[in-house]
Amino acid sequence: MPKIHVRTTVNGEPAEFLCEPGDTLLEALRTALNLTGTKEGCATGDCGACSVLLDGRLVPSCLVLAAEIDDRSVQTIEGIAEGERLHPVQQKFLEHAALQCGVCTPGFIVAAVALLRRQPRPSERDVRYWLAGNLCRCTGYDKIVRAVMDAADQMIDAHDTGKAAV
Amino acid sequence: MTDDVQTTRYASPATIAEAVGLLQADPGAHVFAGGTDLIVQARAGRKHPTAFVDLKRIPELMAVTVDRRGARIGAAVPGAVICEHPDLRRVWPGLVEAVHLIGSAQIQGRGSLGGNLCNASPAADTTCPLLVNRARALITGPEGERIVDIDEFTIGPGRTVLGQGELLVALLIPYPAPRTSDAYLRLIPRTEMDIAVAGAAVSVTLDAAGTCTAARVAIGAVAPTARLVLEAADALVGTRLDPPALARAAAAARSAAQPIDDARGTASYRRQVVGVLTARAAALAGARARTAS
Amino acid sequence: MAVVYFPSGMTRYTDGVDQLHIEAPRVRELLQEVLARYPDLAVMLESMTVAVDGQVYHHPDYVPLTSTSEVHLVPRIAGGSTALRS
Amino acid sequence: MSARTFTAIGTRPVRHDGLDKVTGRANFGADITVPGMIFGAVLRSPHAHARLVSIDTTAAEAMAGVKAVLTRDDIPETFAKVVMGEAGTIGLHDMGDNALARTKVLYQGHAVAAVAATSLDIAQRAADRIKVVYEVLPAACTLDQALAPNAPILHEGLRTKGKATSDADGPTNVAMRIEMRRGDIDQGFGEADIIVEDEFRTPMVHQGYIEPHACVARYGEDGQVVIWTSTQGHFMVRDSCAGILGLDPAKIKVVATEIGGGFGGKISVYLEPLAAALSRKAHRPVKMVMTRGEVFRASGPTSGTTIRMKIGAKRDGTLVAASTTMYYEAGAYPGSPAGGGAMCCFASYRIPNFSIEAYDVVVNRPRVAAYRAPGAPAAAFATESVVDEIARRLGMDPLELRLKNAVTEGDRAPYGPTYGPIGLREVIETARRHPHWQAPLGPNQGRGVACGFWFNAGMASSAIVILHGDGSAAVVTGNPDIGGTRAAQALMVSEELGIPVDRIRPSVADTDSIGYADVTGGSRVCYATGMAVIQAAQDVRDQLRQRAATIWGVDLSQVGWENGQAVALDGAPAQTPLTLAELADKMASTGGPVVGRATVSPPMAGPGFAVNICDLEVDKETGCSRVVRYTAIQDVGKAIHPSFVEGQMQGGAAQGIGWALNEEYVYASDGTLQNASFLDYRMPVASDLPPIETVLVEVANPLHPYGVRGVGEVPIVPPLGAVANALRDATGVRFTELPLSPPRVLARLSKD
Repeated sequence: MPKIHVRTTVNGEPAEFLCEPGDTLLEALRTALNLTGTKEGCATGDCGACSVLLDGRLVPSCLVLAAEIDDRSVQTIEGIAEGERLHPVQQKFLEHAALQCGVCTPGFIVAAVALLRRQPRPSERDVRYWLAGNLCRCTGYDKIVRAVMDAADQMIDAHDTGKAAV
Repeated sequence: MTDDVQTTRYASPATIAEAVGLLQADPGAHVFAGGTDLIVQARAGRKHPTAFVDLKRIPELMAVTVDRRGARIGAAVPGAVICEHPDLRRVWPGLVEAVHLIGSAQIQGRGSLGGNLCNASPAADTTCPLLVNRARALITGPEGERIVDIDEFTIGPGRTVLGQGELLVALLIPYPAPRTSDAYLRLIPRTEMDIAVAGAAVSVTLDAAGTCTAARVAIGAVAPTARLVLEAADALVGTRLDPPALARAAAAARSAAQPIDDARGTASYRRQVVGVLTARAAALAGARARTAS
Repeated sequence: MAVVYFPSGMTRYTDGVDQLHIEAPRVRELLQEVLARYPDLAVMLESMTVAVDGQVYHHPDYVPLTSTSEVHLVPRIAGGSTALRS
Repeated sequence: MSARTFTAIGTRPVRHDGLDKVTGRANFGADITVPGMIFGAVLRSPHAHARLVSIDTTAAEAMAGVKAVLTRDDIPETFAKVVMGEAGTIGLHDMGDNALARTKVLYQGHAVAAVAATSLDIAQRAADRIKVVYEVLPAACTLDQALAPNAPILHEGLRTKGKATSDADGPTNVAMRIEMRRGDIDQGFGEADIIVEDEFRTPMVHQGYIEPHACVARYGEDGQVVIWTSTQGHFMVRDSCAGILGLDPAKIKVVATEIGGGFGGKISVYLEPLAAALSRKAHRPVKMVMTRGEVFRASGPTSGTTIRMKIGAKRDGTLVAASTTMYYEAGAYPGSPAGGGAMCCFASYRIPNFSIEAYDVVVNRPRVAAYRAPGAPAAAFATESVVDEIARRLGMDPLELRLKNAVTEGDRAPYGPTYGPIGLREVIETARRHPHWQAPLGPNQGRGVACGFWFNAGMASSAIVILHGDGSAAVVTGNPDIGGTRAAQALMVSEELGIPVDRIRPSVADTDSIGYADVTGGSRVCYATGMAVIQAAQDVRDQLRQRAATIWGVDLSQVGWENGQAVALDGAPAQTPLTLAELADKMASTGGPVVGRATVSPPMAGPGFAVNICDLEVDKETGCSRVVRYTAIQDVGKAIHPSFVEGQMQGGAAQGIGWALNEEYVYASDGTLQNASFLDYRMPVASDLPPIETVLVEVANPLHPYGVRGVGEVPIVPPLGAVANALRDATGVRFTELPLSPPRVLARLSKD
């Protein structure tokens, strides 16, 4: 069976690869495109470690077929920072020690960025329910929630004072 | 995952006709929208699709329209889109609640209302609200279109009325009468991410004085398919949804349930809890109906 | 003379004795003396380690003993696996 | 321990490995790729207990793309031994048999064969084509089944170590019996005004690390083996693989990748020996990654337990006698943490008369591995429930009763030695003063407290501190870092040498590049490895003092060191102090590069104690309970990096809450696991938990230069009891079986 030729955009740059019909986007990212920042924790959509943004919408890349992303755009953890400048969510995760082993961190950061784009002022409850699809076993979630709330505040301040909001 | 005799193909038809043609030509082909059930089952070897037919490029399956007559929700529309739709949220809060409960934010970015319905799990969260809102399924296939009431759509666990070559195009939900609203509640041990151990949806219509003039009650995860419970609805009609009426509706729901024991819960637990959920959903639907325009 | 305490599970192999004063420069010699007197203890000792004056040692062989040392025989923590003293 | 003031210790710098983790650049086990790499898959037993009659691999070997097939014939039986964390020296026979079954499969998921092929898909399909003939045997999947008369026997040759004289000899599933006694329990219970006794059951649960086991092994033509793996101890992996495969350890190098959580579950080897053996046969590097289902079925769980607990107390709350019989599931091979449970169950309280019997029982379930304070959570659940019931029946404040009986310095621990300085009393007193303890409760809410204890290990570690000419430094150890220990090590070097933390680069080296290190586990890395790091930094300091002596032409004894500078001590000719930067700059001319090194093998660290307060809200119509407030108070000795100490306390509390409320292995009667996925193995999600408040009490541990105690394992010990006691407070019903799942709670509530 000939492989499928996929032409897509990953983190703002054109990318193309060959894949089998049954390959998932997660497998394509990690092998064909060698972007190993997106992690596999379960391959059944239950842990969130493989979260990416597909045309801006938060999805589990283990439950997306690689063939589906032809001429669509994907944003992964590797595309969240802008050059040297970390996204406020990344910066706050570091400042709040909101990660220990770090294997769930990429999924959490992508999910948190998606949340703040659609809801700039989330309550703690909003954050906890939005992130319920991202499992973490090391932190007990406390510092992760604080980091996301702090990032939201910083982005609002930056927005209000006209600084370049992200 | 794929058997090396049949090699899998991927297709993403742009029209319904093209999709129906593909399905007719290849009985082993499986349609999908979000794939949150199909991809998991295929990787686990529980399904062996010869082709993945992606429906998301077909406009009719991705459209949501709401007008005086009601709502038409494309079968492939992701749950997240449904949950963000202002009219759907206002008119059918119970249905949106159910969609919003399915899995995580990530899953809702993919999983569709049509997919949830066609997967036909006994614990499907969307079947109950669709039942109480008198939804109907618009199906198309080799012999053209047909419309089926939701309570005839699911036949048993994992089985629907769809014949070979047929696919679900949209859900058609009639616009509710004034002072009508719905609610869906389910029991899960955690606050998120679980499959329903039991579920109940209720739709009620009130008169100006707040008396219930019409009601529909559906229970889920307590029988091979979600099912309407007429006795529970009757217990609500003519009352002000006061505690005794809710208790009678709960009792009717319990006796209509045929739950099983499994890894997620015991039969006796499901039977007891489906009554509690019915009473609470009825109260919530009533509260919403009082404020519904 | 250091004193070694035998936990109750071991006194069946020590004719009921639950403590013993032994002259020994280090834990290694103390245990050799204990095994000389009560050979049946060998199997039990496999999954035990030694505490000297309140300190539980993982590798006790060459821990020095003083005349007032208190030695306790202590089960290893992570399970009683069939460890053979290397 | 004078109350020393610190400059760097106690601050909260960003962890050095953080940037790679928040940008996705950090490499975990599954992220490693090597040129020419192929992929391995494992065929696992569908049966819980069966004899392996025959294995026919011809169909698999015939498939295009298959490069090697591995069965028991490829791995020699071994009786080698290896040092394995706190378990001390353990035999590898069982670990080897667990990695690939030899004569019998002992649990559903037990590895039977492995295949390496040019794609994972081909390897998986080839594995399915291996024909195995099983002679299915009756299985003993639960403690009750394994202990029943004429139960199916897992290991014919097994005899009970430490067997009571009255027990029968002969084939058994009881691998070991541990007994600990003190005083006279009959006399003790005779004096008691109140006796509470109950039987407690906890389920088999999994550590739940989000990263599945993963490794790459390359067996070179010259017999040199390199293994990249996600592990808590790559030196242990090196020795275990050498022992299991009959290789010379000198031929093996193991590189520790970033590790995506372990909690004890990555302190043994599962895939590494198979990948190395497959690589030898295929002459290609082989990558192997477990699926989530394999992680649940074939790795890690900790014991399910049955514990009978009986405690007697005087009317004034003084505990006078206690007796307990504890059964721990070992899984397929001997080695449950029954010993840990026995030593911990009464460790928090002065009880003059006690009797402890603990049994290590093999069952047809996955081989048990360490899970954070192995054995202690289940034991503390029983003790803290009974102690709480005594306080309730005496009408006493539960913290008051615990404080009255709390052990302190000079008391003899149940496992023998006397306690040095410990902080249990300070922790309980802090809990009493905490606003949470006085806060009002809402409707259907209850409050519970529980204490927790753990030993904290010492064991062997090595460290190197490299000083660069520009005055910056690197610190290198052999302990994989899960919870932020690299940042802590940088803080220690900064404290000793005055170098800013962000100019110190901490790293974890492979088995060729640093001295031996025992596993990361037993809450030991900050304590023992930290001790080596401090000594290595002091070695640098002393070398720099020598360099200053050389520059000043004086004797070393005349050169001191104060806040980052070499100073001339009085008696020596006056000199302007030489800063570290100046000395580093002159390194080449005063003797060459400066590298500090130190190795340690300290005894057990000072024990850690904690008290947790849990508020639980119960929906009495559905049996669902939610933790609405949680406070963890723990004696940490000295917090090096407080954020990561808090992280250990919050993470341990979350695991304990999950263990108490929803986590369990659900088995069908045929011994097959029903919930081997993150969907149905219900770990707490973000919306299940409130913020977890933490209070760090610092009672210095004299065994460590900064007073550090281990902090990683104590946090998981109190939550089971705290949640259960809160449920008792909210419902008036004492629940003695975990998890406190909605069906179990509602069934009991609707019965009364």
